Amino acid sequence: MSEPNKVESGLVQAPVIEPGHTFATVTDQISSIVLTRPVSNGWVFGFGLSFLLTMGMLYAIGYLFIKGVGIWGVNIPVGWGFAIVNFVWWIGIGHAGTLISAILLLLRQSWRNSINRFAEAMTLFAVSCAGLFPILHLGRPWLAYWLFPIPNTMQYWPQFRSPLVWDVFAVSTYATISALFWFIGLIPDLATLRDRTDNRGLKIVYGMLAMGWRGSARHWARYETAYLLLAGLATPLVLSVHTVVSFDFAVGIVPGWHTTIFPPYFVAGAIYSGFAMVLMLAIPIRKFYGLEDFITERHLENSAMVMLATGLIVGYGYVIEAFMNWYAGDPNEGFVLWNRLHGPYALSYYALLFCNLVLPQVLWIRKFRVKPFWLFLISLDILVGMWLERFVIVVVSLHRDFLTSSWGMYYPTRWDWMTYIGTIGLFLSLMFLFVRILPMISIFEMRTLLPEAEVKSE
Amino acid sequence: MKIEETRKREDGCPGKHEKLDLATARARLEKTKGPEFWRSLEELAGSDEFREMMHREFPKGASEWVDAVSRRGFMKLMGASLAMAGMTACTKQPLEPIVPYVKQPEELVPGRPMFYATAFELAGYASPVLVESHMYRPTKVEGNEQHSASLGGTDIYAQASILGMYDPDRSQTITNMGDERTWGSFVSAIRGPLSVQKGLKGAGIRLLTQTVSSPTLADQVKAFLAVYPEAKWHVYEPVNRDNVLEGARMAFGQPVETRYDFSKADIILSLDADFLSPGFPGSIRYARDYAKRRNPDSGTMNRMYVVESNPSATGAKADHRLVLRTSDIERFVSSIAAGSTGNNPYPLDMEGEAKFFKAMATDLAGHRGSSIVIVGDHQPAFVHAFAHAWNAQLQNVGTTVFYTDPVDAHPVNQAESLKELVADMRGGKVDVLVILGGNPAYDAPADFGFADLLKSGSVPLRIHHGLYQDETAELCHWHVNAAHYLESWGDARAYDGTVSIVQPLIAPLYSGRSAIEFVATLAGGSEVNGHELVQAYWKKQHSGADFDTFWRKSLHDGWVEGTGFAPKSLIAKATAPTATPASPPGIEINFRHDPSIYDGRFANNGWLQELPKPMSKLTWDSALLVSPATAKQLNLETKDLAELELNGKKVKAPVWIQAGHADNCVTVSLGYGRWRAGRAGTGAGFNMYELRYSATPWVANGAVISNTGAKYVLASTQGYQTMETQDGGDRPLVQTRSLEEYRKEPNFATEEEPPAELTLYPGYDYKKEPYAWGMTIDLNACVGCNNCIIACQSENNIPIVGKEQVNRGRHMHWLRVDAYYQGDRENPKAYFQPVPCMQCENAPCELVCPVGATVHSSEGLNDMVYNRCVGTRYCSNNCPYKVRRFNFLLFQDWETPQLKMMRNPDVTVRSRGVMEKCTYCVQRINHKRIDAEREDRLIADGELETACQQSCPADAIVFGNINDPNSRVAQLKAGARNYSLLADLNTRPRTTYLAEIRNPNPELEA
Amino acid sequence: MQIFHRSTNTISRATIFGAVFVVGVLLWVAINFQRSPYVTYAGVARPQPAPFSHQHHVAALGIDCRYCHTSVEKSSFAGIPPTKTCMNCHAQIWTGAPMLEPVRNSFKTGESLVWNRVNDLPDYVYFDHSIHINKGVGCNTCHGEVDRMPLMYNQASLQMEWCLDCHRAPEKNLRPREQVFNMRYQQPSKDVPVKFDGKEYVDQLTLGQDLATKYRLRSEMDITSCSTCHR
Amino acid sequence: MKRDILYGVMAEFKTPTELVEAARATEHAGYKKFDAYSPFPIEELSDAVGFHKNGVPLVVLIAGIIGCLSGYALQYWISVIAYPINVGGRPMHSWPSFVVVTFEVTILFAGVSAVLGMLALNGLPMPYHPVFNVPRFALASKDRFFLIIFYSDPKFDLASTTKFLQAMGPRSISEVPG
Repeated sequence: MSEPNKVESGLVQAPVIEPGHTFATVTDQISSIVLTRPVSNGWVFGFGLSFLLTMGMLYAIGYLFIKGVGIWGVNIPVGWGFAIVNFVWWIGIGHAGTLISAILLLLRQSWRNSINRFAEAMTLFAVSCAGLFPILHLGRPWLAYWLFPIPNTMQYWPQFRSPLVWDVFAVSTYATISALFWFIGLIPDLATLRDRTDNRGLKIVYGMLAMGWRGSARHWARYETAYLLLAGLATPLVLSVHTVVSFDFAVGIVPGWHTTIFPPYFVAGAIYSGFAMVLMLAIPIRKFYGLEDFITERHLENSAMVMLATGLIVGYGYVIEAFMNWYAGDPNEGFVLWNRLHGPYALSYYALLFCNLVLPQVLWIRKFRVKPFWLFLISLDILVGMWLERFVIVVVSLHRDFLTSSWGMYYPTRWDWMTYIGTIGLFLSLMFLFVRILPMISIFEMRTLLPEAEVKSE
Repeated sequence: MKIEETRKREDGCPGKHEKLDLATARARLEKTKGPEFWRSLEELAGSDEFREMMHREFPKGASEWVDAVSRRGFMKLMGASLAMAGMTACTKQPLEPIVPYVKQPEELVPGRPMFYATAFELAGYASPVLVESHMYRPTKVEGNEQHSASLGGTDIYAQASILGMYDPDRSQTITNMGDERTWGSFVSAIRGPLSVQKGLKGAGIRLLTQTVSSPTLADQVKAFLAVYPEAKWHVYEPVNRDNVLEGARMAFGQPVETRYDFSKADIILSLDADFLSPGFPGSIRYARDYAKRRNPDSGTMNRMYVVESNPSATGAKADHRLVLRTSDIERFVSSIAAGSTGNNPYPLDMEGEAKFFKAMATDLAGHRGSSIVIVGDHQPAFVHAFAHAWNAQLQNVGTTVFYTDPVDAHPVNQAESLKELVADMRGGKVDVLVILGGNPAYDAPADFGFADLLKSGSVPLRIHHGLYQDETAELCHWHVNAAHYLESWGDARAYDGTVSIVQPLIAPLYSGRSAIEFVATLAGGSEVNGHELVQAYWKKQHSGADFDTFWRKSLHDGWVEGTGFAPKSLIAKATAPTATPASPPGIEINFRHDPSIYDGRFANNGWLQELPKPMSKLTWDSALLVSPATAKQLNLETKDLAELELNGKKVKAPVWIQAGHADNCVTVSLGYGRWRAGRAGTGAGFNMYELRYSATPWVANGAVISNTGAKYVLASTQGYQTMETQDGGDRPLVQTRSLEEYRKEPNFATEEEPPAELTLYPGYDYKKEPYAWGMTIDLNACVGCNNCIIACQSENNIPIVGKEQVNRGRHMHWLRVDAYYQGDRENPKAYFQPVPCMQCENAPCELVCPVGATVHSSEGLNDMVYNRCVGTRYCSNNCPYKVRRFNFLLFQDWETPQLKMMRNPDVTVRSRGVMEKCTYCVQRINHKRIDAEREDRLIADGELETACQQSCPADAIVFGNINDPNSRVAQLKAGARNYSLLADLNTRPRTTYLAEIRNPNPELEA
Repeated sequence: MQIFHRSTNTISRATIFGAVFVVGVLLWVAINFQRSPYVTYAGVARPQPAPFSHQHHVAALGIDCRYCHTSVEKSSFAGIPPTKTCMNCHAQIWTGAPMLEPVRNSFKTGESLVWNRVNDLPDYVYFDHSIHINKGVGCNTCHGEVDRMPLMYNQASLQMEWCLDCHRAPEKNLRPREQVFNMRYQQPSKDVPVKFDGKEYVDQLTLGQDLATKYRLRSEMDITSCSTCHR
Repeated sequence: MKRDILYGVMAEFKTPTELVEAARATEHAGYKKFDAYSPFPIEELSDAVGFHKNGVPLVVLIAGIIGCLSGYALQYWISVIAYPINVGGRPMHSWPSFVVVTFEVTILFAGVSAVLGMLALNGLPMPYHPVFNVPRFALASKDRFFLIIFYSDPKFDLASTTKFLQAMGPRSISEVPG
């Protein structure tokens, strides 16, 4: 295992784990959060609030099913509104989890060990939020299963040239793989919890989930291989998922959609917003659960750097997009840019440029990279910006396309908002539950970071 | 089968309703045979559950049209959960009853429609039509190809009359002071008063009708007047032709009908005459003739000058359009009249008017005998009289202009006529007032205070006969519900005098009485039957043994041979100008009948309410049309709520800035702001009759307009009305050139068509099949009359969605007519472009549908499979033409039985959550193909017509088999003007356009 | 310490395989349920006002289909006989039969008989009898041996896959036009060949193909296009 | 089933280093059937306990290939064979459009097989296992390292094996009942 406490690349960095920890302390401190720590009022309040929002969402969905998508702001020409914007936004957020757990694993970035667990959890929850929207936005949601190749008495099948079908496969695969990845990562820790708790009931539950894991050397060997392979598979997968999502637009002929830059710039954007979300979760969590020892400045700073980097890629995407609008020499393409800059939705475009391009540049300054408070705000700003980016792509492109006669406007209704905010509630509720019932930091991987984990060969 | 016929739906899943719905309604209908067949419906109509059913879930306002959703939506949801259980779209179907006749009529072949000729009458003028009938339910109005006044064309009013008949808000009973009564009780009730009048020779009886052209009805009235010699017959229509009449009197000293032949006209001068738009007598035929002569390839393309104040469809087609206030038009004409006589008291402003006049006059002079000067009904008598003289001087009379007897059977000055009546009512001379159709309480001139007179009770017995329990019915003691023309026997004259027999396609749904029956009853006939009355009259006209053949032929053809008026040779007297030399200051108000709902009589017709007005594309509303300059000067913005004041009367109206409108004047449309119209009409728009005085029926000066500061929602179906984008871009959506340019460079339009080999994939070979369907739309011919929209709506069971939904951009028209303005906003060029589905061969919509709900048929149709659609709306996003329509909510009315009877059984009724679009009337294709195949032949060219094509008065739409090089459509596509919309996208549309060619006068091109 | 008993090892593995198995079974059930007579009514006689026996009228009395289903050759709808048609005979015979009471009653009162539709397609499917008849598709190809049905039921599932089965290979079912109404028609075979314009056929496929060309059948692409049945 | 007799003898160590050395020694001593338990993966340990052939990669490879083929086959069959239909003028077999789904299915198969394969090869789930009979073994998931020599080893002899383990100075030694 790499030497985490070494001084890397000349400049002094905080360690990934504060000194003075042993196998025992690490194990106890993390598992105690789940096993012994009493439920705090803060938790109850936070969970209650987000649960309330979730209920709001369910209400909105119920009304949607009874009345139809007409309760939303969508129309002709703007056939896609909040639903798709939110879908892309959530999927994007999900990406950071996989990136941290898979890609950083392959890159042997051991600092990931303390954040990958809840990052992966975040991925799962984000994906489930995202997964709702494509179904809800259907005119006849109860027929969503027609998008899967299920044998049927009509002998009729999905149409595989449609990016939406690609989406179905990409997203469901992504969800499955992430879930598995997350689960096998949990097995050894479940075993730990099984052995730590004194509550018989819990012992059985954790015991079942641990599947009788006993840490045999052979098991560990296969385990590591499988874990590594999974990471190797998840890496192209995660890249493909947002690429496919970008195809939803890039394959269309709508000016503002039909762009080759989309795949890379969507993926970068996804990681961008994903890390923002990671930080927005990590910062409060490490504070409330006193995990500063495990989630150190080092993690904050590294995440900030990733955001800075991806942010610049996204910026490049904007530039190229604008350039192509001009360079294409096509009046419709050209008008897209004009419309973004001067059209009725110009404000959203300027706002997104500020949120995604201008403000995050402060991350060049170290202070903003390590000070949780600032980082939290910047992350928030980025999340808003990335949401706006999708809004601009989906709505602003659609509302004025080829025939001037069919131009229109899009105004979200209260149902749009209820559903969107509702999913945020759902996401948080799941997060709250997660930190209470599962170790939010991978205990066994933390152990490997300890000096005493070294096998000294004489 | 009846079920299939009446309840086609895309989705078998949601619960079928237990309560009395059309299934059972029909069941009860089919019980009885031929003649009695309809009695059962009357009985049914009487039954409480039927009433309950018809009044169930009627939304209050049109905007809530969709709001009857919840319960059904919920059932659908239930259906959904069931559907999930299974693997297919549909769960177990419930048992479906099937109800045969007891005795089946011979001529009926179940499952095949039948066509009957009849005529739709508006303001006295008949449009001859064929009506399609499924199992004795009229479902679609089509033009009568044989009839010279139609040639297959119809107008929006005729098309929409189907909905008018099935309108559930129609008056369904006879009422006395609001209580339901039987016909018998009515007859006995009026017997008393009438017998009293007998003594007085009927001195106290006044009959108020609308314009009557029906010989039989006129005869009935005469008969009635014979019984009551002292009784008086008054005629009034708010949109009347008094000016035309007076003009004729001025010129010829007698009432004369003027008829034009545009097929022979090279130069047309329209003085405020919107003769291409529905509502203008003969417009259907005129549009056809005009379009024929408009063909740039014919070598004899016509040229049209239009002088008008408010942009009309005719103005849009003009090669040169002079914008003048209505009153200034009179001045302009006066000046022409005086022109010859030395010093002209009516100076023309040299810039526009004089230049225009000079060019136009020389042009006219150069085409003696092949030109037309036509004047609009709004112009004062003098202008008409002068036009007569001018036409005579141009030797047009007898070649392009003809004078005949008036179509109006009782040609009187209607304003005067009503004035007399009002005077008599005031004077208490009227004991019995019979209002036969019409709605004077709503639309009589404001200064007559007609409604108040009715209220005042100065008339002891007031009887109203009409289709609706409207504003007038409310103020009458008796209301007798009239039968719709599709329910009754009658006759009417077309603009050329030809009589059509009106025959019923269905027995009166609510046992209404036709006007003829009603008058006959008044005249003392007992239990009279329209059929006999009409026949009796025509027996008089055509005595002889062969009457039956004559009668059958008349019914079959749709007109009575030899009833057309022969042209008269008349000499127009010269007349002196009457106008004031200087154009009056102050702001003028133009009163015009509404392009969609006419004078208000169609206010409750949802199709017409939701039909975009030709120029502004507004729906469900009347707007105050203002020119950009005047708007600035009055600081008005579009959608401001303005207040008009005229002679102290104030009315509110929303502003719509109309490019090309004359300055210092505004245009308002009549017919809105009704308070007893029905679910669709009540409360829509603002009532402009309140400002309309008998002295100034069409144009009133001295209006004061102020901005209330409030805003008002106006629902327009068109996003943006020019082809220039704000970034300076110019999109050549409507390809257009002048005739000279076209001659120089004929292929200008087709340049940007990309070569076929440009595509990465090998194209699909459509030559394999015998047919490949295609369509051309001739932009030169299209006069923007909107007829195709309604025809499509009627043929394809297209729902209406209400103002609020239109405003959200959710209107459902499969076919829309875009109107584009180009150039100077003060007097822009305007173009119409009908846009149905382009049926692209490389359809972008198909590619992105995840469930394959929209895919290509082997004959190149872009099939839309409703029952497969899950509603991602991706196809619509990816459709560059935005012709796809989505059922965002449950727009279809599943409940109202009448509306179910109206539907076309051959077209699936779409439900919530599915996409829909133009199908090229695939149901018609399939029928014709099957018929042809049964006879072992191919479909002949022209045998198969889409709904829009069939009734297009201008013959602008041509549909057919492009695999057959000799087909008309193939020929047109081979022509130079043919081009595809957005060709550069390489969507390879099957629907292509013929570029618009203008024929401007070189002298004025500068 | 030991939490679980020895047996749990076996149990846990059993459950894993059990789960897979159960899911499989459920899918199988779902798929077959959709095709079961419970859903399709195939082979299930509907309740009818009078127990009309096609067997008796067609096989025993030899009445032609078209006597009652008059419009089958010229219309999409085959037509269902008005009460009058029944009474043509039953005014003379079985005049007293109690089972005919509803019929007589309907004729007396003018109240229609309300039958239950047997071959019932969803409302978004447009089927045309006339064209099938004209292309040589026999009645019993779809409706089954009606002449052996004492009570009427639909033989076919009437599901899309069933329609497609024939639309994709019509030759499997075509027969000479004059045989369309022959309830006892047998597809050609060695011992029972079928004559069609002069030629003798001993197997269906050759016959079918010849008929397809003779009757100008539309291409498979053509008749499997969506708008052939859905509008 | 040797339910009544021993399962093996287990020694507890405090550090990974001790465990690895112990394991190496054990193998050196000629023991075949023994195993080591640690609270986290120790690279050196696996070959110290003589574990060399790891089946997981092969499983994943095979599953991946199957996924790839079946993914493409599915699409080809549906769009070319099962219901060929003209979509937007594209050919029935528009292979570029089929790439994405093929890729996703490949990943899905491979990923799932990686997890299931790992569990299967490890013989999991196995909630009951003799080693759990040793109370201190609970620490194996915390901070202690265990070495066990199985009764089934031919060289196994309670007395000598115990002595052998003793020699390596473990925290404790316990007999694991079967």
